[in-house]
Amino acid sequence: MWKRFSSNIGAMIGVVLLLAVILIAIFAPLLFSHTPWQMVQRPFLTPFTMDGLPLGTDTLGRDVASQLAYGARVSLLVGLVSTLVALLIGVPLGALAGFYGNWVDEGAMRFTEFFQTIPNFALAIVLVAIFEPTLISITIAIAIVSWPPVARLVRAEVMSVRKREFVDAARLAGLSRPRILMTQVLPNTVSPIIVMASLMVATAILLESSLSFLGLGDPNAMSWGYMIGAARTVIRSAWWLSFFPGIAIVLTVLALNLIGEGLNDALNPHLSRKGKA
Amino acid sequence: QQEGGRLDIVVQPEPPGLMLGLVQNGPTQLVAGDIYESLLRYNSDLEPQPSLAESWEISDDGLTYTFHLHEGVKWHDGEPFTAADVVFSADVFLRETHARLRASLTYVESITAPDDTTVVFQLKEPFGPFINAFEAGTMPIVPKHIYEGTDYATNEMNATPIGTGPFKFDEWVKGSYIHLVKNEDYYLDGKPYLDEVFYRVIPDAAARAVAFETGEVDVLPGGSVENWDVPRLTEMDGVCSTGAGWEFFAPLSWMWMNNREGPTSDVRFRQAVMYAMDRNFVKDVVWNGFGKVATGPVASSTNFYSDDVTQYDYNPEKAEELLAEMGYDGEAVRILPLPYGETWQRWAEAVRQNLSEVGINAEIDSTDVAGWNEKTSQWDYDLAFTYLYQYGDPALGVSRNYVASQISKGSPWNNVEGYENPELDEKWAAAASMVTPEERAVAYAEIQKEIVDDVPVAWLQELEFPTIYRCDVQDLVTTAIGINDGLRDAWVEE
Amino acid sequence: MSILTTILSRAFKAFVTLLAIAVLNFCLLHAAPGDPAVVLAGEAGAADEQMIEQLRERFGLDQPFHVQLGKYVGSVLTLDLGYSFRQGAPVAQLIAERLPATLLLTLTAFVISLVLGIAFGVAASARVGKASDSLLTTLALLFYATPLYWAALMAVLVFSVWLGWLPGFGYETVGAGYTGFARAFDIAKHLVLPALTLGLFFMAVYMRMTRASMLEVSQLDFVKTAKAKGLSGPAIRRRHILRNAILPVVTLAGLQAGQLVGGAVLTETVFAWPGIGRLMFESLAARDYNTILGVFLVSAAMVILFNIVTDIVYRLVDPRIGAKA
Amino acid sequence: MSALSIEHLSIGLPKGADRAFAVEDISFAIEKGEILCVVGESGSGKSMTANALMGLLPPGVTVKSGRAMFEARDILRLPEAEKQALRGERIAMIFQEPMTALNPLMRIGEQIAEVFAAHDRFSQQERRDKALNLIREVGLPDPEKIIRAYPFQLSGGQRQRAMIAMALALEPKLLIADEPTTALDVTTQAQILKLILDLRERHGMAVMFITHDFGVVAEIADQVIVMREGRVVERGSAASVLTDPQHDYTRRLLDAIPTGKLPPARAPRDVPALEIKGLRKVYRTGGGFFRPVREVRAVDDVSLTVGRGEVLGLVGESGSGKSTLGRTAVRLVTPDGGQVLVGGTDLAALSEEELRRQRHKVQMVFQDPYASLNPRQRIMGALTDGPITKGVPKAQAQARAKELLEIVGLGADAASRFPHEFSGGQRQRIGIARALAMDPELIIADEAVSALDVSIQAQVLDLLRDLRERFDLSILFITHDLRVAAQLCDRIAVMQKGKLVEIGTVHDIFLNPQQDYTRQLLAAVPGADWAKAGAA
Ligand SMILES: Nc1ncnc2c1ncn2[C@@H]1O[C@H](COP(=O)(O)OP(=O)(O)OP(=O)(O)O)[C@@H](O)[C@H]1O
Ligand SMILES: Nc1ncnc2c1ncn2[C@@H]1O[C@H](COP(=O)(O)OP(=O)(O)OP(=O)(O)O)[C@@H](O)[C@H]1O
Ligand SMILES: [Mg+2]
Ligand SMILES: [Mg+2]
Ligand code: NI
Repeated sequence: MWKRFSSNIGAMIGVVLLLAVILIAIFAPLLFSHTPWQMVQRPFLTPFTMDGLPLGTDTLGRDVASQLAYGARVSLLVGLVSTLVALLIGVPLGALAGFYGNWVDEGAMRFTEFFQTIPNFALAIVLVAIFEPTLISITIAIAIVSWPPVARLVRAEVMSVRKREFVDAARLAGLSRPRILMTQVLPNTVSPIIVMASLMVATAILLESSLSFLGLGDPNAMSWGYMIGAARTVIRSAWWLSFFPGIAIVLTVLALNLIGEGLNDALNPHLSRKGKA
Repeated sequence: QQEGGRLDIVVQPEPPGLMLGLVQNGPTQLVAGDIYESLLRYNSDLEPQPSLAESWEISDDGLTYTFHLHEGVKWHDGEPFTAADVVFSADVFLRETHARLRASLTYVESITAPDDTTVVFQLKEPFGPFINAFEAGTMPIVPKHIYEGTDYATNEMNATPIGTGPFKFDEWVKGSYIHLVKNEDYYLDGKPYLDEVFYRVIPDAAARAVAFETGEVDVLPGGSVENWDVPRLTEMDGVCSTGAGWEFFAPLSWMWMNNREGPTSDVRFRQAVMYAMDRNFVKDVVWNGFGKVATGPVASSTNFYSDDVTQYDYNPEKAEELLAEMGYDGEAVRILPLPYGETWQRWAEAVRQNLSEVGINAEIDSTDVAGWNEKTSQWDYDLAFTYLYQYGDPALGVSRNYVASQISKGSPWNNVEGYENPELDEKWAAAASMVTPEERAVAYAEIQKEIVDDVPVAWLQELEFPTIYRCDVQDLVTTAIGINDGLRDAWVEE
Repeated sequence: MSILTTILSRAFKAFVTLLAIAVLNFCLLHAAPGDPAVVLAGEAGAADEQMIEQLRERFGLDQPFHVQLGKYVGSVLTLDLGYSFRQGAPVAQLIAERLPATLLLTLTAFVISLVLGIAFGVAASARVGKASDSLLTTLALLFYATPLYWAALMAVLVFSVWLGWLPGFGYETVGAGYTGFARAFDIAKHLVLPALTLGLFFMAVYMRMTRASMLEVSQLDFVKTAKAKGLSGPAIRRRHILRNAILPVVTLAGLQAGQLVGGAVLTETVFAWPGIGRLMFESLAARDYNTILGVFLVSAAMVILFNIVTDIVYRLVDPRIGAKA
Repeated sequence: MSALSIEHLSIGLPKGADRAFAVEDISFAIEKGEILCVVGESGSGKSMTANALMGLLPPGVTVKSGRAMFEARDILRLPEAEKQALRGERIAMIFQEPMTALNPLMRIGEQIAEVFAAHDRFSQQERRDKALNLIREVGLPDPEKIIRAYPFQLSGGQRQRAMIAMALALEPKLLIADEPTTALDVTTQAQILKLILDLRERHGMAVMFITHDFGVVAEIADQVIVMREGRVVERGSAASVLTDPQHDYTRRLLDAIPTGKLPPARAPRDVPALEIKGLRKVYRTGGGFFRPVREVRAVDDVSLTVGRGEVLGLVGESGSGKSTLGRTAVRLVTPDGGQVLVGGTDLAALSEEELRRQRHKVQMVFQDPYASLNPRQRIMGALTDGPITKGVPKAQAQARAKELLEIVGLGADAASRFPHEFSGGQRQRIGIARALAMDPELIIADEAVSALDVSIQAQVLDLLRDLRERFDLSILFITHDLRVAAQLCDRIAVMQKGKLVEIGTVHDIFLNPQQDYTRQLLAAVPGADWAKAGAA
């Protein structure tokens, strides 16, 4: 599987890009002697004009490069954690609905549908506004609006796996239903979930940046969305302030998408997967 | 001078309503200032000028104010305007709806209309600043024939406001624009000059700048673009700007510091905050050089300002000393920024950085407008940004923030920091009811000297909001209230 | 079951869902810190307790929570969205004023994204493995990865400020007094940038999906049958592959179309588009509960409506549904 | 001149395939009006040869050398446009899978008329009329209705006829049929074969007929070629190949065919292992928004008994309810009425928990060896999960699993491998081992051999016979292949449309069938006469 994955050029570009972003995020404190909030030079310093400040300074004279590196931390963290939380909500719910069917399914799906019916960006805005923007509330809000598709996907997968004969075989072997779900059914649904998760991280990063752009970011955490939001009013006089974080988002999301597609191909040699729920 | 023409002016945010008697926030007044009028206007030295009142007298004891109204004034629906409308507005309508005016009206004994063109305000005791209360935002005159006996808040006519002003309401396309047209029956001959005015709703600051650049709008009232954009716009050909028109309001910004609890209850901590902040940096960088670093509670452009006070220059060492002296233990303090856009956000970030550099553990609490109102009025903050209008007189716009009688939960427009100083309270009260300006000046100078040492709040900056407009627009700002006072005199050069 | 009873039963379910949404939203909003009375008072520049009490009473906020909730649900049941005290107008009217602009924007974006997405998806799948396929898919991926608001800012900068080709914000030229065709043209010009920025993102989604679906369907046995008949490549793609491949795209599109209504907040903000997304955002800041609730309910209704429409479309396209399993 | 002659054809496979060439240096010819049957084991390159002729090789697979002369042209090397013109008009093909070979969203009539459109023939109206005629010609009922029907509204046999109608539309000179009947039940299969023979008579086309079923060959072939691993190992007239095979492989294939020779009857045992009384099961499907509820009486009042140590065969056409009956016996399906007694206990009376504990008594070998093994679980897990749940200590369960793997002929080291590392036949044996691991009293074997190659089929049957002797097992053996049933079973039950129509000893059923339906089934077995002759 790794072989198939690594032979996919796009996916490898994605991996390299993502690794770069992750490394920068991890080593940000080592790479920069100052925090992203420190006012180190005169404001609006153009990129590539001063040593030590390769990407220039922002409206308050803070180092854009350092902001970018610290911003990576927040974006990745929010992306990963919210995806994890969404999986923690969506997978069990979808699995139970798909496996037990009947009223469990009906109930779970009504519940899911209900969340899907509220436009999700609007819901995220309301949630963040209500709980006040902190990294935690933003992450949770993103998770809350992103779990329904997971639940639907897992449900669909579980329903199809549940009908496979090896599940009947396990029942004949006398395994209990929860055990069948855990050991026989769920392991067979992981590949689409992994693929979906990689794409969700990308979407979450975009969502966080959109919230930040609207002023609903955590004011104590530097993020790319914050940078663009803060820079939009000076977009005319200081293009680099919104350009670099914009590119950073594009590349990271691109990387995650490439990886997702690579995984999709690698985990699905027969490309026979249907209906992404 | 020239007849005709059209102006497009940015209004931000979109006003909740245009009935000035019910809502008096900035955007509403900007638009409704063309529709409604009051008895007086004020020039840039804050001297009263005629408006609906042609002339007026104040008795020597300072207790009787008599106004003579213009003849032949008509409401926009054609009904005649009379003294009865004034009495209804001031005594009935606004008493119920207008909290700020209500405070001034406590000094008033009676309001009467001896005839159709005369109104008399009889005061219980002298109140120096009373003459400053006849501005359109403070005392808008509303039509009695429409509102008398109705539920003001839900009166259907609120959607199509009727005033006496130079422009009539025509159309409001929500989210887009408000259209006003010339009042052909205006009582001043030849005025107004403009045919129509469009107030444009553009929610994004960058888009507003673009709108001005591309010629879509002609006037950017103060605060509608971020300060960073101002130099760029004013450098364009044919673009003018002015800082005038804010004398009456003289907005002054500060941070409330919670005097009740936490480190901010210690005066040394509050002084340390003052020393830790590089306020000149903020003025130069965040405000792009606009405005002036504040020295105390009174703005330098208003009448009773005194600079004979302790100066808190940027001095981190001193701040650290003070903190060491009080034994600051690193307890976290929350900064509540004013949710009014990027400038304020950056400002809070700069302050947080300044504070953390002297060892104060500060973090920013983020909220929207509703949350800000809630937190400040519930006293749930450590440091909170705010700015307030001074309304031309310390007794109207300053004292309310420092006297103990104004400590009350539920409103962000009073003594929110919880400062209590009975001695000063008395001095504030005495200064308000002195009759001559000279006496008052002395009293206020003393108050300022004392309060600045106590640092109940961290005074930041006298704000300046330049109005940006195309140079062919003439007489845009003619009073101390600026374009909020209406476009009665404005005209466009061909 | 006949189509009519189907629609009726769907409508009933939808109504129940909407009611549940109304209750949830109501609880959610009231959990938010901030009080509309204080906000309104705050905006007035001065306030005292008397005023705030008055306001609270007027808004009905002085009553216990469950009474407020009960009243709200009651009024929703009678299809009454309530009154916005802040804006001094019935919520239904406020929404009705804004909804057309949002629908215009989102439907245009929707059509653009669907048409372009499917066209490019088909084109890419026909050239699978070739350079032009890689180019198209990479481009789509880029659109997909670009933050919407950033793209919007850049678009305004380039097309409106630098090139001056298109208006950068607003719904129409204010006060130009255009009527009829001239007005339509004027609105169309204003529509281009926001619709494109909103549409391109979704175009990328549809394109990827169409391409994948086309490729998948082209592996199916009946395609081989079609080839064996002697049909040409384009004819096979058009008559056989596309028709089958489009179904999942339709489903997704139905889901998205509804989401667009509430999801255009960013676009509406950047382009000063007077739609309900912005109405919601601004009302949220003012805790204008009734208005937010109204917007939520209306956009949820849109989502449900679009879902029903998709279902019906799906059934029309695919004869298998609607007959036996 | 031959209708088609293939000379030294080699087809290359892409890297990583099981071998370098799908077919290597094969040559053969088909005369006008002749039916050539191509037989051979799975994967021997039959389909690739057919696809190459149509110019429809999958990507990566290419013609390496050789030529295929058709109407004096080498059709392997024509430009794509000319190939396209040939397809459907001069050469037509019928595919194996009738269920999926039609466009699900297009009406049958349209799909047939499309052949004319593809070659620009006739006007709109004429196309429709011709399509109608074709539908009539292939014997589809109610042509006016069928022409407007969608594929899903047709049965498998009907779809296959529609496919044939399409193939015949332009009266091609050559018809290639790639296992056109494998997926169909015996009765339908017989009809289709007859149709092809008829059409050959009437249109005089040459037919290349691919199959792996020697019964079919005996029924229709003029000429036969036998393929193995990409090579032609034997060729000749049908009669000579079937009666006097030259090549070893051909002989092995023929030997492995179940002969229908009846084993000696065993004395019936009267201790019942499984009793089924008045069993009923109705499936209700649909009932969604637009669809009416559809009811299928899958099992309708069936009673039968399987004695201890007995093998009872259950036969019947596809959809007659055999699997449902079997699944009810193990209670994977809950019946709507009637009783199922296993060793005297009524499973229906048990609670879910008790049922779980009683499960091991009856085990099932599933129809589809691919689907019945969890692809992500090692064989050891599959074999020990059940016993461990039952309470057998882990070590003991593992030891037993290894032993069983030896018994079914796989070797103990198979335990550590994953299912996809086995061939179909091997997986089927794993399924049997899994059933045995539970020490059952009764095994339901659902089409346990029908997915297998004849030679592997023979092995599995031997194994079952052996196991039954060793463990005194009772087996309910479900199949649609009467010849297989004859080899293994003591008694045979015949089902039709959910009802039990006949039950009796093998001898009674085969030599003296009482019911019309049973006689029909027997008659429809392809090559029945030939097989009997062979047995004699
Ligand atoms: N698309 C493909 N790519 C690579 N190898 C393939 C492909 N399709 C088939 N093969 C290989 O080509 C060989 C011949 O396959 P073919 O389909 O012709 O067999 P067959 O004789 O038709 O078998 P069956 O009776 O199972 O249909 C096999 O080894 C198979 O693994
Ligand atoms: N889960 C189900 N839901 C609805 N109908 C079903 C279900 N399972 C089987 N059926 C229907 O019940 C009938 C009997 O099916 P069953 O699988 O028992 O047939 P069978 O005799 O085993 O056929 P085959 O030889 O094709 O395996 C068929 O018409 C089938 O379509
Ligand atoms: Mg084949
Ligand atoms: Mg079956
Ligand atoms: Ni595989």
